Parts: sequence; C-alpha cells; structure tokens
Amino acid sequence: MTEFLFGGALAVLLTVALGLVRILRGPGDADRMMAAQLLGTGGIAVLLLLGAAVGDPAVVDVALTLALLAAFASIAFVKGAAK
Amino acid sequence: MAFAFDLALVLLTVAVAAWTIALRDGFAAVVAFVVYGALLALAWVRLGAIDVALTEAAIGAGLTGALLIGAAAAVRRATRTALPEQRPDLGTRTLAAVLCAAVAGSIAAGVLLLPEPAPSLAADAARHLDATGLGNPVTAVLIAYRATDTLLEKVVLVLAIAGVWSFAPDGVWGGRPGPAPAASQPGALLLLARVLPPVGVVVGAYVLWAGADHPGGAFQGGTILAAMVLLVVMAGLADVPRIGSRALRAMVLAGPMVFLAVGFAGVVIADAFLAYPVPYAKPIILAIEIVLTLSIAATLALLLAGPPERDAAPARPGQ
Amino acid sequence: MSVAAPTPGGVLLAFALFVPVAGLLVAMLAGGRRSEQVAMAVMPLTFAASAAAAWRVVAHAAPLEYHLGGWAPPLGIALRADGLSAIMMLMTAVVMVVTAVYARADFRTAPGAPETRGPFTFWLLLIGLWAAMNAVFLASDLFTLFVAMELLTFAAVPMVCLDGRSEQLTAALRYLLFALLGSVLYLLGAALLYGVYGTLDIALLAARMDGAPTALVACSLMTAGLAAKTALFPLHLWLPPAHAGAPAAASAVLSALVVKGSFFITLRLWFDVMPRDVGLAAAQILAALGAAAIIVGSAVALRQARLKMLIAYSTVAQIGYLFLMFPLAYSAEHGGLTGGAALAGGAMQAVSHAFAKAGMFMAAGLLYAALGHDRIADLAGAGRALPMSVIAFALGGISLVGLPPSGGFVAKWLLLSAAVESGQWWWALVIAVGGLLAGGYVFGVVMRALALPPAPLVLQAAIPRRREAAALALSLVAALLGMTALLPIDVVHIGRGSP
Amino acid sequence: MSALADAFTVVAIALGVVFFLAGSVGLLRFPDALTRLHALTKADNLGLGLVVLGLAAQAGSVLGALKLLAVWVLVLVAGATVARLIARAAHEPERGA
Amino acid sequence: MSTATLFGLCGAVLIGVGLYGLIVHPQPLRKIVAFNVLGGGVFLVFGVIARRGAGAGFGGDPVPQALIITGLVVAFAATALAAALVVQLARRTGTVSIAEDAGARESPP
Repeated sequence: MTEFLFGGALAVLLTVALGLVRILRGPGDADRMMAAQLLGTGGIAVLLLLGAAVGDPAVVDVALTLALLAAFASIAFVKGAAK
Repeated sequence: MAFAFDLALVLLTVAVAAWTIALRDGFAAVVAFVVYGALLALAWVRLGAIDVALTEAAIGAGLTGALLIGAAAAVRRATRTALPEQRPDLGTRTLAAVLCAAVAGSIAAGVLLLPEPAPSLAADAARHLDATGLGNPVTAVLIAYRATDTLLEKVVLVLAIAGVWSFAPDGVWGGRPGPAPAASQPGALLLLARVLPPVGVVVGAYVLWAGADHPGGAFQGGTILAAMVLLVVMAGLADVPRIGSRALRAMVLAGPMVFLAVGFAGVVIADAFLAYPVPYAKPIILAIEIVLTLSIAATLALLLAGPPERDAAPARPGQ
Repeated sequence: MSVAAPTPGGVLLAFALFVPVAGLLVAMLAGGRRSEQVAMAVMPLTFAASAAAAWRVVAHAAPLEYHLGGWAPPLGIALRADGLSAIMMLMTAVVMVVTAVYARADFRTAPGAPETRGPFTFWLLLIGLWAAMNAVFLASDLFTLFVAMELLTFAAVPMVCLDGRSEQLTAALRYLLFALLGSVLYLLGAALLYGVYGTLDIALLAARMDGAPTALVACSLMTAGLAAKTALFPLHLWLPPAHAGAPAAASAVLSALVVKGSFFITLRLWFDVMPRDVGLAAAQILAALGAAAIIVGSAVALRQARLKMLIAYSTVAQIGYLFLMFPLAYSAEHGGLTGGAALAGGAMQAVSHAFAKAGMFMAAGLLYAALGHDRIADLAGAGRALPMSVIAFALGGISLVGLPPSGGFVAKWLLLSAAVESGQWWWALVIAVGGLLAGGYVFGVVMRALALPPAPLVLQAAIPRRREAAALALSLVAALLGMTALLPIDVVHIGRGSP
Repeated sequence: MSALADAFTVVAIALGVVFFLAGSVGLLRFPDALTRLHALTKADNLGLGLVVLGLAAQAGSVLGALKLLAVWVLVLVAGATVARLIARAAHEPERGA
Repeated sequence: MSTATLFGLCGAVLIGVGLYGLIVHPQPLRKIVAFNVLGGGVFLVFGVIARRGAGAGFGGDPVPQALIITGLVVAFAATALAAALVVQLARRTGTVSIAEDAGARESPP
C-alpha cells in the first residue's frame, strides 16, 4: 500500500506540474493564478498521500495549514491583480 | 517509488526556481515563487521535518507569497512607464553564471563530503526533554535550550516593524497602513471572510497547542492567525488600527516583553537568564507561547500591511 | 578546549545584552517624547553593564562566560567576553553615549507634541543597534551571531533613510540587499559547519576543526558573506551613498560601529574558529582586497566634492587596513593565525577608526547645519566660524593618517612592525601609501576650512557648544588613544591561548 | 475488510488522479480563461475529494478521517471563493500579460 | 543515492539559481524573489543536515530544525522590510531600478 500511495503522490505531482505550464504561458494574470490554485489543491492531495504513506498523522496539519494559507495568498493575488 | 517521487519533486522544484528568475513578467515570477514555497513544504515532509513543513506552508507559500504579490501590484500601479529591461550584458551574465555554478558546485561537494555517521544533538535534546515538560524536541530547542535565539528573533521582528513604518512619508505618521477599504466587496469574499476566520482561529489554536508535544507551535499558529486577520481586513470587514495606537503596540510587544521578563526573572528565581524553575517549566513555557502567538500574529499582519499611508491621528492638522 | 564553566559575574553579559533590548521594547510602547526619555534612561544602564563586564574581564585578566537558560553548549547558548569583546563593548558604549548627546538636538520631541517619525524611529533604532552590537561581541554561537547580525542590519538600514528622500531610500535598499546576501551566505556556512562538527559553539568548533573540505567551503562562504556586510572592496559600492546619506548622528554610528560588527565576526571566525586551518594564501587574498580598498578608497575620497562622501569613502579605505592583519598574523611555525602584534594592531585600528570617524561625521554634520552645504570647495571660513568642529575633523584625520600619538598611529605602527617582522614588506608599503593619501584628503579639507572666505560667512543656524564638544571629545579620544600603548596590560590577548 | 478497504482506496485515488489530470489538461487546452477556470475548479476539487475518500478508508480513527474531510471542505469553500474572484478579474481587461 | 543527499544537491542547485537571479536582475523586487529562492536552498541544505542527524527516536536532529524555523521567520521579516522599501521607492520616483551609479550625489545634513 505504501508503494501505491507514493505512486499516487507522484502521479498527482506530475499532473499538477503539467498544469504549471500556464504560469509560463499566461496569457493573463488570471491564468497564472489558476495554475497556482491547481498546485495548491494538488499539493494538499500530495501532502495527504505522503502523510498516509509515511504514517505520520501530523502531515495532515501541514495540509490544513497549506489549505488556509494558499486560499489567503490567492485572495491577496486577486485583490492585487484586480486593482 | 519513494525515490521516483523525490526525484520528480526535486526536478520540479529546480524548474520552478529557474522560472522565478527567468520569467520576464514580474507577476508570473511571484506566482512561480508561491508554487516554489508549496513544493518546499513537500520537501520538508520528505525530510521528516514536519515542524518546518508547517512553517514553510504558512510562511513560504502563504505570507511571503501574499507579501510579494502585494508589493508587485503596488509597484505596477506606481510605475506608469514600463522601463526597458536593462539586464547586464552577456559577458556579465556569463561571468555571474560561472560564479554561481562554482558556488553551487562547491556546496554540492560539501554536502556529498559530509561525515558519516552524521553528528547530531538529537540524543542531547532527548535527554533533557523531561526538564522542559515538553514532548516536541523542536519546541524544546526553540523555547528552552536556545530560547535566546527565539527571543532575539522576536526583537528582529519588532525592529522590522519599526523599520517598515519608518519608510512612510512624514505626513501620515501614526496613521493606518494600506489603502482605505473599498465600500463594496464581492459577496463571495465577504462570505469567506466570515466563514474562514473562525476555522482559522481554531486551527491556529490547535497548532499552538499541539506544538508542545507534536509538530506545531507559537510561530506557525501565529502565522495562521495573522492570515485570518488580514483576510478580514481585505474583505473590508475591519480596518487596520493606527500605528500610533497604544493598544496595537502593546499587542505587538506583549510577547517579547513577557518573554524578556521571564528571562530576567530567571536570574533571580532560577539559576540563569531565561532559565525556568523545573517544576513550573511547562506552564511557564505555555504561557510564553500563548502570548507570543498573539504578538506574532499582530506582528506578521502589520509587516504585511506595510507603512502607514492614511488617516493620521486626528490631533495632527493638515492630514 | 571544551565547554568552559560559567564564571562569576557572567550575568553582567546578559545584562549588557538584554537591558537595551528591554529599553527598545519599552521605548516603542511608550511612544512620542517618552521614547526619547526611555532611551535616555536605558543608555546609562547599558553603559554601566557594558563597562562593568569589560572591567571584570580586564581586572581578572580572564574571560567571562555565561550559559543562557542554564543550558551548556552544544545544546544551549553561551555568552562569552574575552579581551577583544571587552574592548569593542567599551568602544561601542562610549560612541553610543556621545552620539546620543549629539543627536538630542536633531531628534527632539517637544513636550506635548505628537509623536513624529524621525525622532521615534531614531531612538528606537539607536538602542536596537546597541543591543545588536553587544550581541555580536558576546555571543559565542554561530547561529546566535547570525541573529545578532540581522538585528544589526534591521536597525541600521532604516537609519540610512531617516530623512526620507528617495536617493536615501535607494541607498538603503542597496545596503539591505547586500546585507541580506551576506547573512544568507554566512548562515549557509554555519549550517555546513554544524553538519560536519555537530555544534555551533565557537570554542567547541575550534577544538573539533580538522580542516575537512566541507568546513573549508563553509568558512569561505561565511567570509564572503561577512566581507559583503563589512563593505570590503570590491563589495563596497553600497557603503558611501548609505553612510553619506544618513543624518550625521546615524552616519557616525553606521561608519564607526556597524561595519565593525561583521568585521568582528570575521575575526572570530578566522582567529577563534579556524586559526589552524587558514592557509597563508587565503589570508593574502583578504589582505590584497584590503590593500585595494585602501588605495581605491583613498584615491576616490581625494576626488570627492562633498565632505560627507569624502568621509564615507575614507571608511572604505580604513576598513581595508583591518584586513591587512590576516597574513601578518600568520605564523608558519604555528601553522596558522596567531594573535600577536598584528591582532593588537587590527583591534587598535578598529577602535581608533570608530572614535575618529564618529567624531568626523558629527563635525561634518555640524558644518552642514551651519553652512547649509558640505561642498568642500566652499568651506573657506569654517575654521573661524566653527573652530571646534574643524579641530574635531582635523584630530580625527590625524588618527586616519596615523600621526602620533593617535590610536591610528599605534595601529599602523603595530601592523607595519608585523609586516617587517614577517618579511611582508609590500603590505608596509601599502600602509605608507594609504597614510599619505589620507593626509592628502584630510589636510585638503582642513586647509580649505582655514582659508579666508571671499565674503563674510553667514551661518544658517547657531550650533550649540555641546554638540561641537561631543564631536571633539570623540576625535580627541582617537587622537590620544595611542597613549594606551603605554598601559601595562595586553587586553587584546585576554582569553586566547598564548600567541 | 482490510482488503476491501484497500481496494476502495486504490480505486478512489486512481480516479482522483484522473480528475487531477483532467483539470490540468483542461487548464492547458481550453480556449479562454473562464472555461479553463470551470474545468479546473471542478476537476481538482473532485480529484482531492476522491483522494480524501480513499485515504479516509485507511485512516485508523474516525477523528483522523474527519480531519481529512475537513481539509477537503476547507479547500472547497476557499476554492469556490477564489474561483469567483478570479472570474471577476478575468472579466476585466487583461493587463500586464 | 539517499533522500537526504538528493535534497542536498537540490539545495545546492537552488542556491546557485537564486544567487544568479540576485546578481543579474536589475529590478529590486525580482532580487527579493531571488533572495528568497536562495534562502530556500540554504534552508534545504540545513534541513538535509538535520535529516542526517536523525536519532534518539526523532526523524531528524531537532536543533537544526528549530534553527531553520527561526531562519524562516527572519527571512520573512527581511523580505517585508525590503518589499516596503521597494514600494515606497516606486511611489516616490515612479521607477523600480536601483541600477545607477554610486558616485557623488546630493549630500544631506
């Protein structure tokens, strides 16, 4: 199961990395934000998978923190870009 | 499979780091930096440093990202004319690249040549854990063994606030940081700013509380609280206090002051500055951490809010 | 050497470090005029703690050691004061107190007036700076030193742009970026050293250093970072606009003290952490950069049209002398750096430059205030109008040039004799040329100031005697510091193995 | 029981990965910002939800499982808001691209 | 290669990348981003050292882990200070470059 969880984490990381190309291509700020948003969600999924793989429940707290702070950064971004 | 994951993570991190430097658009570079911070948080989990992962998720991906985004937006607004990129010429760039490659190479060699078995203070830290009443050795290092570093770091934060404020124009001293809140905000943001902070406060308190025995602590908890406060401010539900406000300053300073007072008390009642009398070590540490968390939250929020810009104290004529 | 036991009186070190920290916090809370009052109350206390600690070190001819929190290194952090720390702490204390006397006129808040930006920030930063300097001199842990350097940077950078003009903001930003690069390289080095030896305590590291390749990489990175923070040539470009642009009182502490902080850590690293792992070649590189700083800094100073820029470039040159000591302290017989005349000369150079430069910047500030400009070409008549300030400048200059009985003379003489003794005559040549160039720019200014003005001078502002006296006092100390060479005790070498 | 839970986990996580993939592909291939946004938010929220469900089956305790679900709900709420705001921003003329 | 070594090499590369950006980018805000990239690399190297010191039942040596946390806070404070300076500079001058000659300028009191 551990191997599978690592595999899942790898798969999510790779698919998310694919989406990051939007940061390079843009064209607008909105597109770049979406890529960051995708990484936020994907990163949380990877964290949860890693936490299960290594069996450390505290990793979920990291995911929780990332969820809160990533939302915050995204909102700061939208407010900054919108002005 | 774990190694494949690590390799992919490393390659992705390096690629994103390169983007933050190479991208022409400043905003895109900042977005790439936020991604970089999130990837580093993953790396910390892989290195078994959950405390650091928490901090990185809060600071690297969250606050620093928001800070740089705000700065990039403000700079973009302030500079009407886009200057032509005056990058150094090819020769300089090549020279810099060679230099940086040499530095990176020597560090890589240094890492590869680290001694085996690695020296460690883990056993020492474990041996004295009982005297602190804590279960999390990282917290014990931060608040007991090397409490001086932590106290001085809080002083660094206080000086940083004084510094950031001092960049303000003269006329607005004592006033409020940031632009005036807009009259109307999108409904979705208002809703989030009402729903998320209670959750954030619970999570922040939990992270602080867990820090005694599990990954977490004052700094990570304080960061989450700071983000929640700023969310409320961004949604226009509350305004930032004036920097001249005594209550605001008291909130920023309470943490370091209590910490320092405990330090001086240690000279008298324990046997050294910042020594805790053993039977009371844990309650004292928890008390320090709770006050520190609130001060850290206020401090970080203020660092993000920036210098005062408006609304100087009513006693001052003209502004 | 293993972990030293705490010594009686060690708690004085904690007071020297944390009394100003307490002052900083209370001053920020108090606000307005009270911030200044808190500063005035805390500075004598800090002076007393610093002086008492220094006195104990000198009187007992033994270092002080204190374990913070009761935790011994390597797990805990120790404060340690040897002879060098004692000297530096005293130097800082004197410069700080005199600066405070000088600065009160510039940063006063009238009773009942609302808090304003300049005074509030200045007093806060000044106390913060003192805390940071004492932390640098007393911490014996590489990471605590990192935090101390950050304290120093965070207090120093806003001082540069206290007047709030945009070119000062630019200077402050460049300074900050250099300083941050320096700290991060230093931190990387400290991390690698921990990776090799499992401790950050200087005494323990010294005992464990075995010249491992990783450790050498670490020390190179740290030295490069510290050089950037100390403005060693060719990383000096940030310094002149930053130091010249700040208000005079701030320039004085920046030039006199702040650059000495990172230099002091360089000394700790080379003389205390890895004295036996230093190759002569590495020491010669540092000295070569120092020599370039002396020549280039002095030459550029000669061409300055503005007094404060001249003084700032002279700082670049005088920092160069500090780096000459490394190869001169090298002893093939011991296979590394030893103390001896070179270290004593370097310490004397650091101290006498601090007094001289602080006095000169203060004098320049008064000239500016009185004349409304600091164009060297238009200084004629200043000697009549502000004799004390011009004398303060000249006396400080005597120390920079290295004329007896100034501290600069003893410093350069010690370095010269070390150069001759070790057969490195080329450094003696650099010292001599640097002295001549310094003579050129100092006496150029003094001659101008003593010349008769084409038209009677109209002073823009009356200058209180007390402020001139402050500048003069510091310069006088520098000019007479050479007398201390007659003292029977060798303070510099307290707390280090026999040279 | 354990085998059944394992099978559920494998299927849920595999499906989750597929949704993440769909989100990324949508982000890359769809023609304009708004359609990209819709593709993205739906796909990655579902992807995370499936991963959470899969892991919840492995969680040792009810509390652990609830915490996982809490993460998901948090991401859903925040993600919806951010998506609204991005949509508003995308409506306005693009700048600085 | 062990996980720790792999991330150690990653840290070394990140340091090189960040340093390059810090040197060549003319815009101060980009320099600040580069400084943070560089800092990330430094912390990662430190984290690898912590990982190598795992023992006594801990997944890593807690001392360097704690130092990294302190370092992250300090780096954030530094970033905030620098960013505030950049924004003020941009507001007052309308430009964002600090690449100018360090020569003599108006010398203030």
